[in-house]
Amino acid sequence: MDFNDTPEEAEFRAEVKAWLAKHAPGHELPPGATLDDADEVARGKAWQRELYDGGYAGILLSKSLGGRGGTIVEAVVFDEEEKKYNLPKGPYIGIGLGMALPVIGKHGTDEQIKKFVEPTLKGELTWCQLFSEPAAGSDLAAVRTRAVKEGDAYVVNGQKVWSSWAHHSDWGILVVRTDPKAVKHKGLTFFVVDMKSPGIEIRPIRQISGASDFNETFLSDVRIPEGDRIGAEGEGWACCMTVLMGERLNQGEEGRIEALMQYAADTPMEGATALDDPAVRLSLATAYAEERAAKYFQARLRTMVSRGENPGALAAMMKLTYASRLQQTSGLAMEIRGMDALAPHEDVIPTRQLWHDYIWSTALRIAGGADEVLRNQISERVLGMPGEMRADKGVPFDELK
Amino acid sequence: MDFNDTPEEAEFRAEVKAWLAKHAPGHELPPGATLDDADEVARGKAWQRELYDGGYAGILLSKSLGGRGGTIVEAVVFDEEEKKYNLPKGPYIGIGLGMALPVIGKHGTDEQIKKFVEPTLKGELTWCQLFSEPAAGSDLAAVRTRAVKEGDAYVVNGQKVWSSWAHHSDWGILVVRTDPKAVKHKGLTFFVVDMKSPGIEIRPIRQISGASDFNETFLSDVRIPEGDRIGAEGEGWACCMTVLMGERLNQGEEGRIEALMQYAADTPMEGATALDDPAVRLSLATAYAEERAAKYFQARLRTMVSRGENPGALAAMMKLTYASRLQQTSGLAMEIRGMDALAPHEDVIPTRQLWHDYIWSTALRIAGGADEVLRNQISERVLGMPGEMRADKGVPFDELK
Amino acid sequence: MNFDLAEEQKMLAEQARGLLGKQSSPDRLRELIDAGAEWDEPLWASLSELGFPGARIPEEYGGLGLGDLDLGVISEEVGRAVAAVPFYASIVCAADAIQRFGSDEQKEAWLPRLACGEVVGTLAHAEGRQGWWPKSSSVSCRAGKLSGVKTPVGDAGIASLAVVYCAYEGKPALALVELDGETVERRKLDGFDQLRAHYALTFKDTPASLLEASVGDEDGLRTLTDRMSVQASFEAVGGAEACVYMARDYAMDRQIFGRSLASYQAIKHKLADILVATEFARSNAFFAGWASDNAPAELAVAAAAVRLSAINAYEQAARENLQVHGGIGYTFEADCHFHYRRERTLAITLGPRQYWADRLVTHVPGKQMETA
Amino acid sequence: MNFDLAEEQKMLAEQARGLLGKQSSPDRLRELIDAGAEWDEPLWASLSELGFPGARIPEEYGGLGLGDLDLGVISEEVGRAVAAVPFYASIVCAADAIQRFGSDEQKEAWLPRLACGEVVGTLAHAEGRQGWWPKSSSVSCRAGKLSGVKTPVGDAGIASLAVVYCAYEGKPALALVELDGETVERRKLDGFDQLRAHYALTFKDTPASLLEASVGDEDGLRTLTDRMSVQASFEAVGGAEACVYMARDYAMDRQIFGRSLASYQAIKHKLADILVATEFARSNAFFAGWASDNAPAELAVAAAAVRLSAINAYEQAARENLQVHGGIGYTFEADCHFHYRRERTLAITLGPRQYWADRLVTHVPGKQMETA
Repeated sequence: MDFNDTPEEAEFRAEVKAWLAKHAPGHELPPGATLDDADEVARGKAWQRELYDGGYAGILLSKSLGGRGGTIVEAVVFDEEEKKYNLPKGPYIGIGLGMALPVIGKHGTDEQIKKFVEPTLKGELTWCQLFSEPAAGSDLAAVRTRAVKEGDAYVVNGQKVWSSWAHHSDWGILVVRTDPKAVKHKGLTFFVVDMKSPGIEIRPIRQISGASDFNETFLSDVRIPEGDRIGAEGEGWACCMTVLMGERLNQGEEGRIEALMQYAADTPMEGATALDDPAVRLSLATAYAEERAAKYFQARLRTMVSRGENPGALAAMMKLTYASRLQQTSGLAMEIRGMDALAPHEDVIPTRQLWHDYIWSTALRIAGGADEVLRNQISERVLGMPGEMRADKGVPFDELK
Repeated sequence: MDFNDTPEEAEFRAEVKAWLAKHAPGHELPPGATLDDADEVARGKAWQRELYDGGYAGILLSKSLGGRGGTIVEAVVFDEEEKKYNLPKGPYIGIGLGMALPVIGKHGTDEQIKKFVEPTLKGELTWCQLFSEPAAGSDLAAVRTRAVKEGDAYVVNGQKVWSSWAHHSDWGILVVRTDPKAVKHKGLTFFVVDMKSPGIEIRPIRQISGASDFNETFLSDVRIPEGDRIGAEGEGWACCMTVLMGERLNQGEEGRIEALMQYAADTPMEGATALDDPAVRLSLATAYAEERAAKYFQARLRTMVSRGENPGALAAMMKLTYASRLQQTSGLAMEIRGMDALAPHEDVIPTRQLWHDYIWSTALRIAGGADEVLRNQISERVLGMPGEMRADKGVPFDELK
Repeated sequence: MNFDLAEEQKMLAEQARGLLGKQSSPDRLRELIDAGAEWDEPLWASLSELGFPGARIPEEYGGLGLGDLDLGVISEEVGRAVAAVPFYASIVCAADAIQRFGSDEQKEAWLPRLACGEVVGTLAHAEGRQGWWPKSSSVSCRAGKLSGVKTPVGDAGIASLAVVYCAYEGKPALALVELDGETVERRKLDGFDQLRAHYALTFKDTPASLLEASVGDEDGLRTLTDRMSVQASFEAVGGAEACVYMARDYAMDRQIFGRSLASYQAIKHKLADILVATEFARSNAFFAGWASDNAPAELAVAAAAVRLSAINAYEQAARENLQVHGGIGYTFEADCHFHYRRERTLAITLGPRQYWADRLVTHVPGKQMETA
Repeated sequence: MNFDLAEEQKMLAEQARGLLGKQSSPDRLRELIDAGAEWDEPLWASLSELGFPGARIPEEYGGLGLGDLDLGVISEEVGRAVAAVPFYASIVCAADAIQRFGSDEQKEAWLPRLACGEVVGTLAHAEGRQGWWPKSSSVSCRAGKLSGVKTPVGDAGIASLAVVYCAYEGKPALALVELDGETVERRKLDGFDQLRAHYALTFKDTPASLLEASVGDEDGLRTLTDRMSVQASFEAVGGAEACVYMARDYAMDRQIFGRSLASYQAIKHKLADILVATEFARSNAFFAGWASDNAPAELAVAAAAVRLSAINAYEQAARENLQVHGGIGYTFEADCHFHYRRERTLAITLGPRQYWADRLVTHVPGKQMETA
C-alpha cells in the first residue's frame, strides 16, 4: 500500500503539471462567471482541442482508437492536476468521451470508428444521450421508442427524456425498440443520430432547481441511415451495458465537508461558533469520516482497475453514498446557519451552493441508478443474493401490461 | 380532546385505587427479589385469584363469559393503577387471559367455555402458547406439526418453539396441520392441550441473555381428545387471527428515556455531567419526543377502541418503534456512561437494566411480528399497497419446497 | 379520556381542506411562482371570509375565540396545501404576540383587523447569522423609535405591521411597527422557498410602540416560541402526510420491471416508516395543542417534543416523496418540490434542534438541570 | 499509488484467518463461555508460535518488526473470530505503550516476553464513571509506588503486567506495574462481554516504574489512543464483515412465504447498506494503518475517521445480523450474540464518539479550532 506516486507516476505528474501550466491558464473561466450556453460549449470544445493537441484527449482510450492508451492511474493523475484549474468541462464533451466512444469502439464498424472517434477526441463533435423515456427510467429496457426499417434507413418515433445539453450537441447515442415481439431486453437496437435530422424536436425540461439543462427529445419519423446503427439489430441492450458499465470511478467530490465545517465556523453561536457545538461537530465529523472513506474506497477501486480487475457493482457504492451524504449534509448545514440560510442577507455565495446541493442531491439519488437500484445491484452482484421477482421475464414486450 | 378522566372514569379510578390499597400490598414482591419459578407462579396465581374475587379479572372479557365486560378505558385505568404496585404478573397468567380466553370465547363450544373460562379467570389454570416452529416464525402458516385423527382423538407429532413458561403451564393453545393437501393456511386446526399429556417433552431454550424463560416443546404421539379441538378442522388460521389480532395496545413502556436522562446526569463529564453535552441532549431529547409520541398515539388508539373502531395495523406502529427505540437508546446510554457500562464497578443496577434492554430489544424486534413484517402490514393494511409476491399462493402445502 | 379531535374540529379541518384543495391546487402554486407573486391574495380573502385568520382571536376582538388545537387543525391544512398565505406570520406569530403582550389599546387597534384578514402582520425575530432570537438584540427601541436590521422576515412584503423583537433599556422586548412608512426599508431577499418571501427590514428611527408586557419577560417570549412551534409543527404534519399519500399514489400507478412500483418492499417500508413518523408527530401535536390551552405547565416539553418529531417526519417525507417519484419528481411540473422547499423553511424557522433539545431536557419533570 | 494490501499482508491475513477459523470456532467460544474461561489459552499459544503477538515489536526485542498495517490485518482477523485472546490489551495497548515511552531497560525487560506471548500485559486507563482517560487521574505514582483504583481493565485477570495511566507530580504519566504481588487487589467484574473479562484493580503502594518519556506528554498519550483506535477499528471491520456474511448465508438458506428470505428487498437492502458501511470503514482503516507508519501528521484525523466509521458499521452489522436470523438469532446456539456483545465492547473501549469528533474537527487541515 502506498499513497505516494511511484517514480513513473511522479514523472508523468511532472510532465502533466508542466503542460497544464503552459496551456491551461488561457482556457480558464473567470471565477464566478456564468456564460451563455453557446459560449460555454465553444470554450469546452477549444479546451478539448488543446487536450488533443497535447496528447491528453482520451487518456484511457486505446491507442488503436486514437487515444493515449494510458493507465487508470495516469487518468487519475491528469484529472487531479487538471482540476486545479477552472476549465470548461461540460457533459457535451464528457458524454462523447465516456459513453459514445467506448460503445462505438467496441460495437462499431471500422467506418464508424473512423468517422466519429477522431472528431470527438478533437472536440469537434459533441454528443448527448437519448436513453431514458417517461416510462423507462430505472427500468431502461422498457423503452418504447420504435424504429422500423424502411429500405436502407430506420424510421424512428418516440420520446426521450433527461438528455442533457441535447440542444447543443451534434450527435446523440440512442437506444430504441426494433422488435416488439421479442422479450424486453432482446428487441432493442442502438444507433447514433445526427441531432440536426428532420423530425427531432428538443424541448427543455423545467427542473425544480429552476435550470433547464435537461431536455425532452421528441422523434417524429426521424430517418436514420442503416450505417448509423451500432452493432446488430437486437444488440441494443449489450451496447447499453457497455455504456453504463463504463468506469464510474469519479463519483463524488472531496472537500465538501471541510467547506461545511468552515460554514459552521463562520456562523456565530452564543459567544463562539456553530462549529464549537458538540452536536454539530459530531454530525460533521461523521460525514467527514464517510467522505474520507469514499476517497480511499475510490483509491481501492482504482487500484483494482489498474490491475485489470473489474470492480463491477462495487462502484455503485460511491454514488449511493455520495448522493445521500450531499442531501443530508447540505440540509444540515442550512439548519446550522439558521434563518439566514433561508434568505441570506449578505455573503450569499456559500448559502447558494448549499441550496444547489440540497436540490441537486435529489437528482443524484435518482439519475444513473436510483438508490434502490444500486442497493439491488450491490446485494445481487456483490453479495450474490437473489434477483427481484419479475413479472416481465420471458414475456414478449408487446404482451406486457 | 381531553386527557383528564371523565366523571365516570374518575369514579372508577377512585374505586380501583381504594380496592388496590386494600388488597395489593399483601401480594407485592420484595423489591429486587428474584424468585424461583414455582414460587413466582404460585404468587401470580394468588394475585389473579384476588383480582377475580374483587371483580377485576378479565376487565375486557364479556360478562356472558364471566368477565367484567368493561371498557378499554377502564382496562387502561386499572392497568395504570395496578402498575403502581410491584405485583406478580407473568405470561402464564397473561396468555390465558389475553390469548386463550378470547379464542375459546369466540370459537369454542359451550362446554369448552364452561371448562376453561372460570378456572382461568380465577388463576387456577395457567396457559402457554404452542404456535411457532423452527421453520414457521414470521410465516406462521408454515407450521409442520401434524395431527392425524384416530378414532375420537387426534395424534400429534412435531416441534414447537418459543413457548414461554411451558414448563409451568397447565394447558397450551396449539395450532397444527391436519390437512397437508390443502393450501398452507387452509389445512390448520386449533387445539387446547393438557401440558401433562404423555408425549410432551419440554426443553428450555438457552437464550443470549443467559435466561431460559422460553422453551422448545416436542410432541410425540400426543393424543388430544376431539373435545379439545377449538372450532372446526381447517379453522385453525381463523383461530390464530383471533389470538393475534387481540388488543396490542399495551406495547411499550413509558419513563425509559427519563431514566436514561437521569443516567446521563449521573455520569460526570468534564466538570459537568454527560447530560450537559449537547450531542447527548439532542439524542435523548429526540428519543424522548418519540416516546411521548408513542404515549399519545396509544391514547388515540384507545380512543378508537373505546368507540368500537378497530385500529388494525396501526397498533403495529407501537411495537415497531418501541423495540427499535429500546435498542438504540440502551446502546446509546452504554456509550454515554462509557467504560463503566461494560463492567460497572459500583451502582450496578441501572447498568444491568441497560444490558437487559439492549439484549431484550433484539427479541422484541422479532417476536410478535418482526420489524419487516410490521412494515409490510402497515404499508399493506394502512396505506393499501400491494402484498408481497408469494411463491406459495394456491399451492398445496405438501408440494411446497 | 378522549384523545381525538372533537366533531367541530374535524369539521373545521374538513372545511379548510376543502377550500384549500379547491383554491390552492399545485397548478395554482406553479402559477403563483411563475408570476413571481408573494402570496395568494384571493385565497387569503376566501380564508378570511370563513374567519380562519381570526380563529384563535377572542370574540371581543372580532375573532372566533377558538383554542390552540383548533388553530392547529387549520395550520395542518395550510401545511398540506403549502398554501401561499401569511397564516403563520400574521396569525400564529404577530396576532399571538399582540394578544399576549399588548395593551388593551393595542389589541383593539390591531386584533380585529388581523382577525378579518384586512391587515397582514409578521414577527421579526431573526437577525441574520446572529440567529433566530439572538440573546441580545442589536435592534434598539428608544423613546418610541426603532433602529436596526431584522433579517430574514417572512411575508414582510405583504405585511403592513410587524412585531419586532428588540432591546429596550437593555432588556428583550417586542415592539409594534407599521411597515409602510418611509423610515422602513424593505429589501426582498433571494430565498429558498418560492412560496414564502423573506425580507430584510432596516429601521431608522421608525416610530414604534412597545408591547409593554413583553419587556424583560424572557419566559414569556419563550412561551411565545413554544406556541409558534406547536402551530408550525401542525403545518409540518400536514405537509408530511401530503407527501406520504402523494408518493403512495404515484407508486401505485407506476409500473417498473413489470410490477407496480408500490409492490417493492423498499418502497413499502420507506412509506411505512414515514407514515409512522407522521402519525407519531401528529400525536405529539395533538397533545401540544391540548396542553397549550389546558396544561400550560406542560407546554415547554410538549412544544419541544413536537418540534423534534414533526420536523423529522416532514424532512423524511419531503425527501423520500421526491425519491419515489424518480426523474419526474425533479421536474417543476411534479408537485414534490413545493414540500421539498417548504420543509426546510419550517425546520429552520422553528429554530435549531439543539434549542429544543435543551428546552425539553431542562423541563422534563423531575430533572433539575440548567439550560446549556 | 497502490491502495491494496501487499501480498505478504494478504498472506498474513490468510494465515491468521486459517488458524482462528480452525481453533476459534463458534462452538469453541460457547465452550469457553460455559467453562467461565477468561481466555483461550491454547489459541494464544498457537498464535504466539506463529509470532503474531510480536508482529509489530521490533526485531531487536524479539518481534517481527512489521508495521501498523500488518498488525491491522491481524486485528481484523481477531475481530472476525471474536477470539478470546488478549491481543488488543497486551499487544495493541501495553506493548505499544512500552515501545513508545519505555526506557531501553524497560523495553528489554518486557517486549521480548510480550512478543512471544509468555507474558500478557494490559493497559489500565479508565477510572469508572470518571471516563476512559480522565483528565487528571486519581491514581497517583509517588516514589515508585502506585495507589488508587483503575476500573474496568480488560483482560486483567490473565495479565501479569499492567501499564497504568496515573498522575506523577501532577502530570499525566504511564507506569509499569506487575500484577501478581500482594499490593494489587484484582476484583473480577460482572461484564457485558462474555469473552473478554474486565477487572477493577486496586493498588496500595504497589511498586511501579514510570515510563519516563510519558510524563507530561499529553500529545504522546493521545497518539497512543489514536493507534489503539486504528487497531480496534480493524477489529470492528473484521467483526462487521463476519456479520454481513453470516446474515447473507442464513438468509440464502431460510425459506419464508415460499421464497428465500434473501430474496426480500428489505433484507437485500439492509445487507447492501451494511456492506457499504463495512467496505468504507475498511478503506478508512487501510489509510489509517498506512498513515500510522508513513504519515504521522495525518494520524489524528485518520484515527478519528476510522473510529467513527468502523463502529457505525459494526453496530449496524451486529444488530441487523441478529435481526435477519429472527428467533434463532436470540438463542445461545446461534453465533450472532458474540458480535452483538463484542461490538459494544469495541465501541465503548474506544472512547466516546464526541472525543473523536473533536479530535477530527480540530485536526482537519486548514481549520484552527480549539478542542472543546
